[in-house]
Amino acid sequence: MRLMRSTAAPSPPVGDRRISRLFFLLALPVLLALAGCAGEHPQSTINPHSDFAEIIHSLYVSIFWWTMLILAVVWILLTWVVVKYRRKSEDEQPRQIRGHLGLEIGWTVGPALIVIAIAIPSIQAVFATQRPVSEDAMEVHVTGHQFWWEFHYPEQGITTANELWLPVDRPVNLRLHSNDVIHSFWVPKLGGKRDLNPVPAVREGQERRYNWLYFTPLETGVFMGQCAEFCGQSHALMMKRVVVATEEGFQEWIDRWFRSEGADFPTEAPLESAGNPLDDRAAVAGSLSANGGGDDAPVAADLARDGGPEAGLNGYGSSADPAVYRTASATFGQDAPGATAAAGLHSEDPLVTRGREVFLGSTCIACHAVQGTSAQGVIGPNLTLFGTRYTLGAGIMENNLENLIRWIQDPMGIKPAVAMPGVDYPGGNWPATGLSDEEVEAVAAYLLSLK
Amino acid sequence: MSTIGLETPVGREATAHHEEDTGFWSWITTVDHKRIAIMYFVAATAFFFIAGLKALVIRAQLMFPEQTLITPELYNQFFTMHGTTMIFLVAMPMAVAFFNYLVPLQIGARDVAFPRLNALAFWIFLFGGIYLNSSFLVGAAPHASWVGYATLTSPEFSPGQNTNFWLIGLSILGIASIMGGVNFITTIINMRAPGMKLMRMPLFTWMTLVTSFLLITAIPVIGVALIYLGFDRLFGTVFFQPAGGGDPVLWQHLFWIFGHPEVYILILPAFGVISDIIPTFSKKPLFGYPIVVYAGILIGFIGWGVWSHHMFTVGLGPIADSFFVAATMIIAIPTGVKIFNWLATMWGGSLKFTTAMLFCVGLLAVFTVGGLSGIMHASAPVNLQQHDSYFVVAHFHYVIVGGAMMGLWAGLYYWFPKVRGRFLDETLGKWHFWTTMIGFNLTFFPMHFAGLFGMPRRIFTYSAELNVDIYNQLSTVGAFIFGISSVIMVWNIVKSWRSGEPAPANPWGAPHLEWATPSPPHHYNFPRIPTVRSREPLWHKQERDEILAVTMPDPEEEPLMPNPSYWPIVLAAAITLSWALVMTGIWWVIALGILPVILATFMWAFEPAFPEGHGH
Amino acid sequence: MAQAATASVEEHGHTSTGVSNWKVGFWTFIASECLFFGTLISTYMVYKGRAVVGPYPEEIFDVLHTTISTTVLLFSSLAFVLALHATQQGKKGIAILWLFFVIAMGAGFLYMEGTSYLKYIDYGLTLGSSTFGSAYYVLTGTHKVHVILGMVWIGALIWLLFRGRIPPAKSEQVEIAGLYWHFVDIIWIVIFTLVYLIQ
Amino acid sequence: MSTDVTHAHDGADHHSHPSASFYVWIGVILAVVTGVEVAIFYIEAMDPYEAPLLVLLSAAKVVLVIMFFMHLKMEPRFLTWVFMAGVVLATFMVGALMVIYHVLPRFGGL
Ligand code: HEA
Ligand code: HEA
Ligand code: HEC
Ligand code: CUA
Ligand SMILES: [Cu+2]
Repeated sequence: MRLMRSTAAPSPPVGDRRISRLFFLLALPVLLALAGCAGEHPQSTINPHSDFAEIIHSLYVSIFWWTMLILAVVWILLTWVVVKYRRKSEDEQPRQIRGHLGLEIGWTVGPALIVIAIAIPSIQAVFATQRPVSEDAMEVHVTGHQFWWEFHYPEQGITTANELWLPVDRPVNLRLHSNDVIHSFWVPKLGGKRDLNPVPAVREGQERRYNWLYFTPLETGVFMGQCAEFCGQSHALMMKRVVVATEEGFQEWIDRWFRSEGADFPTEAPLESAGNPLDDRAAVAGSLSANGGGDDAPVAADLARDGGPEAGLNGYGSSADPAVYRTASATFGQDAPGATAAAGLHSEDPLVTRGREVFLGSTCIACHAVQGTSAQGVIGPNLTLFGTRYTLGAGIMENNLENLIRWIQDPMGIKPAVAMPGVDYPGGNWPATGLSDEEVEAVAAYLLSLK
Repeated sequence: MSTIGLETPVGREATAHHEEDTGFWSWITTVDHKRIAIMYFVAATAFFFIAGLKALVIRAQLMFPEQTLITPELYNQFFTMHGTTMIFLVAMPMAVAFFNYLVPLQIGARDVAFPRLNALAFWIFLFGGIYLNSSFLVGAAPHASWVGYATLTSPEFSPGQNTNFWLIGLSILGIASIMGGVNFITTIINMRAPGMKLMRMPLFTWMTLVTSFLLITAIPVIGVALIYLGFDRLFGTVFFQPAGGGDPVLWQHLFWIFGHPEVYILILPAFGVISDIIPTFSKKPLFGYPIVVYAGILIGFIGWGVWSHHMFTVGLGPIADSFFVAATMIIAIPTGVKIFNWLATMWGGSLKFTTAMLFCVGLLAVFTVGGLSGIMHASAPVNLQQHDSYFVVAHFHYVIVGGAMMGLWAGLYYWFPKVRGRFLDETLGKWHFWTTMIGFNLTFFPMHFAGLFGMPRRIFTYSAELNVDIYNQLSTVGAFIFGISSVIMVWNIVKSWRSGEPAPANPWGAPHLEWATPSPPHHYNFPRIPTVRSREPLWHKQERDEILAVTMPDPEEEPLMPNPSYWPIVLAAAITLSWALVMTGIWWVIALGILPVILATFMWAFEPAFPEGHGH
Repeated sequence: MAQAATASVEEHGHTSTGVSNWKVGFWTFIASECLFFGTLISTYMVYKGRAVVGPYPEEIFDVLHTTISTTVLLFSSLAFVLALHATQQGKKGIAILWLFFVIAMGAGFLYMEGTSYLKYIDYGLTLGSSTFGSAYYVLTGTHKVHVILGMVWIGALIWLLFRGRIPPAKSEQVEIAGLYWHFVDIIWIVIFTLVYLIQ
Repeated sequence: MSTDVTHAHDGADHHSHPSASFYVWIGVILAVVTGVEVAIFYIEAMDPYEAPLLVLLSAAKVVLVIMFFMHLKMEPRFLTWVFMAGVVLATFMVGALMVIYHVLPRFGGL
């Protein structure tokens, strides 16, 4: 085991044996913990991949060394005192010193200087990380729900859930709020967290106050994050992914969002109200799709390249196979294996057609929306492009047929207190869905076909 | 210059001539600060085991990723009640136990200023604690964390009685704390022996004074916040209801305006304890006494202006953030001053490593770690990564367990001989210390790493992907070792209480007044009140002789002490009951509930405090 | 209560400061109350101008009406010091008379404030109507509870005075109740300015 | 808090209390100040200075009541310190919250 190797005992310092034991004990956990540093930590706070995270990290490192210095001083003094001034005989009479002004001033001023050395860069970083937003920043509205994330892109006019897509190297400004309890947006590798507060109602004409989080992702990849404010029973199961794609890959994803269903099926419901940028976007998307998907190769490549560290993200207990990413990203590249199969499933599979009927004919659509269909519910996650999601249930498990079937049958069994009905129990003010096994499978197949 | 007073081996047996009543009812009705202290200690230790047991369940659940030992709902109840119990029913009352026992003895008084109020505060605390924990019996334990953030506590998101138990329980405990604060401030200001100037008081008494000021100023704030929450839940106000224009963040402000001074309420008594112990076992007076006093006052005072460092992620804006960054970091300076003064006290001393002293040294070693991680949190940008992660859990257990609790345990070994007239077993004590050090560090050190690698707190499980299993396993193992250390402690107390080695009046050669009484002291503490002329009265031969001459002999006539009384416990029961009735949310039931309180108050007021024929 | 504490002061004979325990304790308690009301007031101030729906303060407050009730409370404080003065000089009857005035003025204050409450409720301001309603009623309501407790306390004093249990030497019992009453008055002075006058 | 408390040894009642007419005068002053306050409230010309003036005047009233009706002026100084501990912290808290919530002039972004 890793553990064992690194516990080679440091040679005991000369002096009292008990003291060396103390020293050893204090050192032990450090060694143990360092031993564990090996291996990948997808949610590591000390592995920055955005400007925001980098500012924090360099600040953290400098503070870390200051505190280590102080700790060293205190521990060395303590060890020294404890070793040197042990009572040797009961008759000892040490000199009775009551104080020393110079020393007092010294250990007031010394730490004060260190405090200044820490505080100034901290305050600079406070302003640096909350600086005014640049012109070209992309705005995304993040809404926290018990227990999932909603991402709305006002410029693009699209809404998705649990997996946030961002273009690399472009500043993004997240507008954060919640409609129920407080959550906190946290993707450690992309920077610090900020709370999603329920915004108090205001009088007509006054402005509501939102929280913002502003950063620029600097590398492509899939980054893991998790809700960081206790929000109820399934707080632990409120995870998310941020997919940082190349500019092209991101654009392709947007386009895909609009053509996902409408391209293959006649739209039953009109595409939202007029004046919405949606319509234009759909047109653009349409034209892009005509060009074929060759452009998105970079996404696939990037994801594959960056898959290394993030491998094993995909759901509980899934294999740490980077291929997962390739498969997923394959949906963006026509030449990738599986693409044809997916396409086939998408358009022809009778199970999918059946699932679509069931889905649109059941209560699902009261809560869920799928772009281009009559499903326009807003209570639950938007399921457009659901087939492209890596994970299911706000990041808690791999998005595959088996898991999805389980989810639709018994969401609360997987995630307590979730606001979604199962096949045989009600949830979120809606009755049990009452779907048969066959129907559930069809719905699942349909949802996975949304790519 | 000073000779240490080991030559006064006067045990209690040597002087006692008055058999005190020790029956069950004498404890129920007692107004003696020393007995109240013992009851506080016993109750707090019991609650420590209850809360510790919850911690063990938490640790077991987190030992491996994706475990399902307990349901998420139960997990939430467990960590909420673990935190709430540890803070309000363990750390605070255990400190109050020390206040109670020591303050009158250290300042040369026969009792606290308001003995019956003291008893009342104890019973309210006890009933409040029982009430709070009784929520488990009805399956509705509080589940919204010890900070109870709105809107998670709103009726909409926390229907049922869970949160009512929490808010009513805490407000009951708040009453007791304010009573305690008023009592100790009055006692310390007003009941000092002749010559006991403020700047001659033992550091422990000083820190009690500062802590008491924090109690009376901080508790009202959470009191009001709890009233708001209760009104929101029961009477439809919109203080924290965003739909009605209320701002949930206001709850956080009010909670932390209380909450941060609260953490200094936890630590300052421990600082006081070790400031008394270190000089004794170094055979040197406290280095820089006035500076240490001022530093304590300063910590308490600045501690009032830093609350938003718990709210850096809330989005208060850069100016507010910067202010609170600076204010928070400044606290490092007076705290550091204390640490260096303790080190300087030991420097050049003659250190004797009794268990009490070991705990002091242990505290210095580990509290600093916790303080320094606090400094990391205090940097707002860094806090954005660390907030609500296990890094914070590591921080506050280091300062609370490694600071507050270790300090109190040091005090336990130090003053036990005074309380019982017998030593705690030193061998078991050393076992206790070393298992604590190992268990404690093994439990909480790895949490730093779990936090740095992105493990949020308050989660009932975590994904295997996070790759933090190893730290959690170490923590869990450590927690159980720590549990064993607690068992050793209690075993030691029980054993030594019955058959410990007899202790003289001043077994450690300590300098303060409490050691000028027999062990255990008379129920009236001092036959005659001694006069004090210095900071270390028992370390100066002449002064010691003068003091012992009046404190040790049997008095011709026993000083008059206040009557025992039933009314404190009755009134406490009435107050708890009336408060609990608020749960019904029916206004006339609540109004009726006040009747017994009024009744008991009047009975209390008209019962003579002193034996008939005296007083008035 | 008053009695018990005084007795214990007498027993201990003297204190380190020359001030009785009961008085030190009570001032400490008042310091604590400052924070209690400080929190209530800050909430009101924080929510100032943020009510989502009406009625808003400027629409319903009748400053003249409140000025009168404020003055009544102010003069009750004056009556109280006069009662204390009489007690200290052993003029039991006069003391009782003044204390009756205090209670009467307290009741007058409560009556006037009660009528405004009714009026506000008529306007549609309730505990739950807006943050203004919540903060206003809980702030002023808590103050009123203090007034009522003070009246009960003063009632007990009247009874004790009447029974001759408060000779001049024990006038501190009246003084302490006075501290409480004046403090409640002070709080109202602050509320009057911050809530009613600065809108 | 560092005031060193003196050890006076006799009871509390050795300081002399003012006369009844003195109290009445204080009462009258309080009433007059209240009148001025209300006047300021109604006179529109005063609007720009209203808030600071009113705060000042009511603070003056508070001080009068504390010093004379509550006899704090006649008590040993340490009682003032005890009381001030509460007042200062409460004032700080109210002020800080008002700044954070922009009720007081805007010092910075929320
Ligand atoms: C005993 C209790 C105690 C004590 C003493 C402290 C002490 C400190 N705490 Fe801690 N804290 C808690 C209990 C305590 N804390 C608790 C319970 C929480 C979590 C609440 C919750 O969310 O549930 C918390 C959370 C907490 C946070 C919020 C974290 C978050 O949730 O995001 C912060 C942020 O600033 C913080 C900071 C500090 C600081 C700066 C100190 C300072 O006082 C420390 C000062 C000490 C030192 C610095 C070491 C000694 C000094 C020297 C050797 C001198 C030289 C040093 C320098 C120059 C730096 N604490
Ligand atoms: C005084 C304060 C105090 C103390 C002493 C402790 C002590 C301990 N705490 Fe802490 N804890 C808090 C205050 C404290 N805690 C607070 C305020 C929170 C935040 C709550 C919140 O988020 O709302 C918290 C949260 C908290 C968490 C995070 C929970 C979460 O966020 O999900 C954890 C996790 O490990 C934990 C563990 C422990 C452990 C293992 C101990 C150990 O030290 C306990 C040791 C004691 C025992 C083990 C019991 C004694 C022995 C027995 C019962 C006998 C049987 C056992 C054996 C023979 C082995 N605590
Ligand atoms: C009461 C509203 C409601 C109804 C009805 C409902 N759902 Fe949901 N659904 C939700 C909510 C809320 C979530 C988010 C749960 C979470 O992760 O916390 C969700 C999540 C999902 C997810 C996972 C989404 C993701 O991004 O991880 C799928 C898939 C899903 N629902 C499918 C369905 C299907 C199929 C039906 C009908 C048979 C259905 N839902 C009916 C509310 C509903
Ligand atoms: Cu959402 Cu925690
Ligand atoms: Cu804090």
